[in-house]
Amino acid sequence: MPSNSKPKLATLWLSGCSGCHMSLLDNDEALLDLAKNIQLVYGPLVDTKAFPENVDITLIEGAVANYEQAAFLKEVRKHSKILIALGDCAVTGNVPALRNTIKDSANAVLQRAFVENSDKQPLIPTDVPKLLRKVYPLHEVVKVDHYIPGCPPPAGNIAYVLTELLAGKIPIMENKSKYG
Amino acid sequence: MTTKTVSLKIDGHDISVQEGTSILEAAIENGIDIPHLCFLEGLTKTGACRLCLVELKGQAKLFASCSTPVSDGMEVITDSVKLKEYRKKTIQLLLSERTHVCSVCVANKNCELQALADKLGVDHVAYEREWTGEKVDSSHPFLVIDRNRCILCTRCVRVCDEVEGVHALDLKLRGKDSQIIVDFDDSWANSTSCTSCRKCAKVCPVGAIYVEGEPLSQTKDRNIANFVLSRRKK
Amino acid sequence: MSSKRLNFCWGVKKLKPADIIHLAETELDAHRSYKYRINVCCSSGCIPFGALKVLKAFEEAVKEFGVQKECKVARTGCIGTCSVGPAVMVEPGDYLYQSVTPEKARQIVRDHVVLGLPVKEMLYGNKAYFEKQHRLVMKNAGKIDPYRIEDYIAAGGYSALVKCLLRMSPKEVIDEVWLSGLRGRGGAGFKTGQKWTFVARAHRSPKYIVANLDEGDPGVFANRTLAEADPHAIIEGMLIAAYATEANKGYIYIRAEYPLAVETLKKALDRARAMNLVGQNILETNFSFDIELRLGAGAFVAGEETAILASVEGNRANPRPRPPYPAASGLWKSPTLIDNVETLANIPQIISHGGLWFSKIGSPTCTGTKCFSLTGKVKNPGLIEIPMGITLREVIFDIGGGPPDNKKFKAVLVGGPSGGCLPETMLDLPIDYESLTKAGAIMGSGGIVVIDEDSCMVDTAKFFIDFCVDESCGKCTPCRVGLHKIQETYTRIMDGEGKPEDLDFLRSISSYIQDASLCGLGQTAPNPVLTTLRYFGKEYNEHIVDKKCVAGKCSFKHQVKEDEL
Amino acid sequence: MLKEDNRKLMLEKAIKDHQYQASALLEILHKAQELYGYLNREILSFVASSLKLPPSHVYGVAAFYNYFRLKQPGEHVVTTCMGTACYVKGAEDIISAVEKEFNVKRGDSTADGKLSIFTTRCIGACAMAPSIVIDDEVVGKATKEIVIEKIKLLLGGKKTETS
Repeated sequence: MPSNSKPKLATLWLSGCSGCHMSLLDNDEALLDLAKNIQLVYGPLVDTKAFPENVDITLIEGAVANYEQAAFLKEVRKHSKILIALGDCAVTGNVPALRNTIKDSANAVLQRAFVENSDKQPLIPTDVPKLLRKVYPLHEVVKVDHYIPGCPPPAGNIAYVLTELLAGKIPIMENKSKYG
Repeated sequence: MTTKTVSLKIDGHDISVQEGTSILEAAIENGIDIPHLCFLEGLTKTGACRLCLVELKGQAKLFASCSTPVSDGMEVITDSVKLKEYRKKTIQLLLSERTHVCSVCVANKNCELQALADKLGVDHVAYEREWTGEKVDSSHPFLVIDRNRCILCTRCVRVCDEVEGVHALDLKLRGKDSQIIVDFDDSWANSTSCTSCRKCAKVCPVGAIYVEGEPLSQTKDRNIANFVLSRRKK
Repeated sequence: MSSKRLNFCWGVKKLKPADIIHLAETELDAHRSYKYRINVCCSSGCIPFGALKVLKAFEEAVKEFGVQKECKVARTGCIGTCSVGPAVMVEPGDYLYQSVTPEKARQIVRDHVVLGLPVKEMLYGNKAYFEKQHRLVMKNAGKIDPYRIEDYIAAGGYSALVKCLLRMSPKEVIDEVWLSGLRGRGGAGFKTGQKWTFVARAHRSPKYIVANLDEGDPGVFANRTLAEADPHAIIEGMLIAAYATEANKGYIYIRAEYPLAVETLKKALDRARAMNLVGQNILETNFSFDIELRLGAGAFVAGEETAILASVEGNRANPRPRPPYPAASGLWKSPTLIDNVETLANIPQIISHGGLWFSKIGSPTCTGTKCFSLTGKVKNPGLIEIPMGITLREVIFDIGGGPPDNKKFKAVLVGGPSGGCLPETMLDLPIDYESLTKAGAIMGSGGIVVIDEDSCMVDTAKFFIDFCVDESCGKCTPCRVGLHKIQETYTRIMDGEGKPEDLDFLRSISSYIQDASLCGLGQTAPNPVLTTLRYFGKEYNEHIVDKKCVAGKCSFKHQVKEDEL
Repeated sequence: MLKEDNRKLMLEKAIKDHQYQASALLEILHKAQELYGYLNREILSFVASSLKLPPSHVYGVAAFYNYFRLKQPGEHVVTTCMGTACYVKGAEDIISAVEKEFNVKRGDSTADGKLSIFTTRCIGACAMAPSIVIDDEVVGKATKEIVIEKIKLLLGGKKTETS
């Protein structure tokens, strides 16, 4: 199959630890089969600057924690046919969203990170993207088509979902999904 | 006392059990799985979580299988499309109600709520989550209660009252504000009635009550109530 | 005074059945000696408007004009016209005076009693208000002094009990109740005869009776009015129920928010006990039954039949799953009969006049009458009693007079917070259990609240959901968490953040809550959501799409989330 | 420990009248609240040991029912009926106005402890909606002007006329 007619896959890394991407890579030799059937057009694993148009499948790791991410996610949604929340941060908010349990968390976390815990020059930097009042899972910001929970999601589940989708089928998560 | 045997059908399987058995117990006895959370063998059946709802042929209403006794000729359906959808909704509501973050929870991989979510394919929670910030009470020498993880199944309240016989735990307030309390809503260390028997931690289906420093796989004991009660002198 | 003499006579000796009949005659003779009787309504509705001062003014005026011998001034319960209180009824002729003040009281005594000229300009002019009503349960309300058991006995009270004790077997009593077709007035409409049969068949002792007076529905005060006006009807009904089901002990569970009703019942019980009508060997027969009051403490869910049991036992009012039904395992796991007080108050008349007589009142499937508190935007709010089967339109427009100030009728809420909101097009619906349920409402414990064009239906539905969220006991997941999710969705819609898919969400979670909840509270709580969506869907769309509220109730202040995302 | 005084004697008597029945817990709590105005830890503890009930049960019951107050209310108490009839007739506007005027939230007391504002679910005076209870007086067909005026009079130390 010529590479330009193969389905386009993008991956995205928002507020998360990159563990989900690691898990994707944990598919080892299965990746080679996957690579035969897709073209990877965007993400931390490739060197593309702008999010391309007409992406078939976008895997997104991480929760939405700042304005920049929210705006970017909305753009990505526009250009993605299928959008998948990858891992607990994207699905539930997970660890990044733990700040939601405290009052005025956007300021509180900056205060803790840059002022309270700083030995020298306690100062909140101005070039940190503005934090949202709350951290959101993806589906509270945009429409999400499929979910692969897990912290990290098992490599096999990622492969399963992608294989099914590439075969034009709908993945079924019963007895498969894996929180935590 | 001789007990009568009752014959019924669960999902098409003919089974017979002793009279007085609940539908859920009959199903468990016969290897049929009906999801449940608040039910625990040996404790009073409260019918609170609504996961074990089943359909009875000829009846429009749904019944909590944990508390509905079997009767002759009963035909039970445990896995209709509607029931599956309702169970998923119930799990999602429980997950959305408080701060449930599996990855940092002491009960990760030892949690009945997590296991059910995985099993039923609850791959996300459609409802906006509440991020409760209740203070964790770790004042007791080794028992900890984190109310942010509590699903109000009241297994702890029941085991404390019915098995340990102390009733150190109960609920305060009501509705979504309900909380497990110790004595007069005291910190656990100040409880005068708690015997530190740790049965509450043994039966907690999630990570709300646990023993500090002990892996939950070791603490949890689903059989404790049944074990104690069946050996208690009548 | 004659009553003092009677108290003296009957206070010392234990009453026997024949004494009741004798007492009724003596008391009636005393009544006949008066040419006029002035009934001053001193119920919770009229007292805040000065009814007690009016009562005093009447007593003084009667003395001042020297007509004590021919005119009796009585303190009574609710006359029914609560919006024009204090209400005063002068007999004979049932002259109803409205908004009476102490000054007016003096004038009424002078003109009406002394000169024989009713004071026309103070009379309640609205004949239609009473025309379509049928006073059966409330027949004594406003006519007898609830503090005087003798008044009740003179009006035929306790004769049904005597009839049971002397001439009927428990089975015959139940047969009569079956024949009457009476159905539970607490809302669900279960056949009373059937319920009694279940309890009677349970061969275990002790057996209990719980009279449910936990009228928690906001906007409903029918049971309170009954207890304040005619407490002995409830007590007699309970006694007959106990006789029929062979119960040993009864509890009247009443809201603490009703101090006057509590007081009235307490006094009534004391008198009945003193007169050998409650307690051991009632009227010197083998029948014993004691009644205790139990005070609620502000929990709507306690009206649910298993929750009320938990509350009577001194616990949190958490419902429990059924089966087992209370008839088999109720209070302290003993067979227990739970009836609404209005149901019980029907019983003495069914026994006196026969089940057949009763079955001819109302509609064939729904016999008898029902008390409703008619409130909200109507010209004549108050306590009404109507035969089953008349239409909502007759109640709202003929009895209630429709909305005041030429406002347009918009909806009627039937059945309390978990009832339904019905539009103009449904007004020709007959009032009976089945018709209301089919339309998405319920009979509930008897509330009809009229809403005019000034109200927003989205806001109204939210009000009820707020109520149910506050009152949910929190035991089962669908009600505790599900209702909260509905509440959040409403808040978003009213803040202008509604999305078209919210409507589907509301529908699907509502049917889940209805099907999956443990008790009646959760099972009916989504009714206002579903009925407003069904009949007033247009308003929801206006809120979500156009961000517009025709009634101008909703603020549409965007929340932070909308701004940041 | 609960102070030895008349109130305690009366509470003890009520408990005795109910023959120390556990099922009379609500009645006893009603009596205690009537005597003390609210239910604090000492009172609950006394009730628990008198009726031989577990502390958590007594606290759980007291905290379940809205009628019982676990915090000391203000000197004057204004309770707005939030029943359906009152709501339809504008009870919400009245309580919001009171909250604003006296800088106090519903369910709470003013900083000086003079005034508490509560809402209740239907006092059954629906035909006179909206109804507000100011201390022991029911104000029917209330408006925010009348209610605020009456509260001001109360706080000013003057007594309002009661009916």
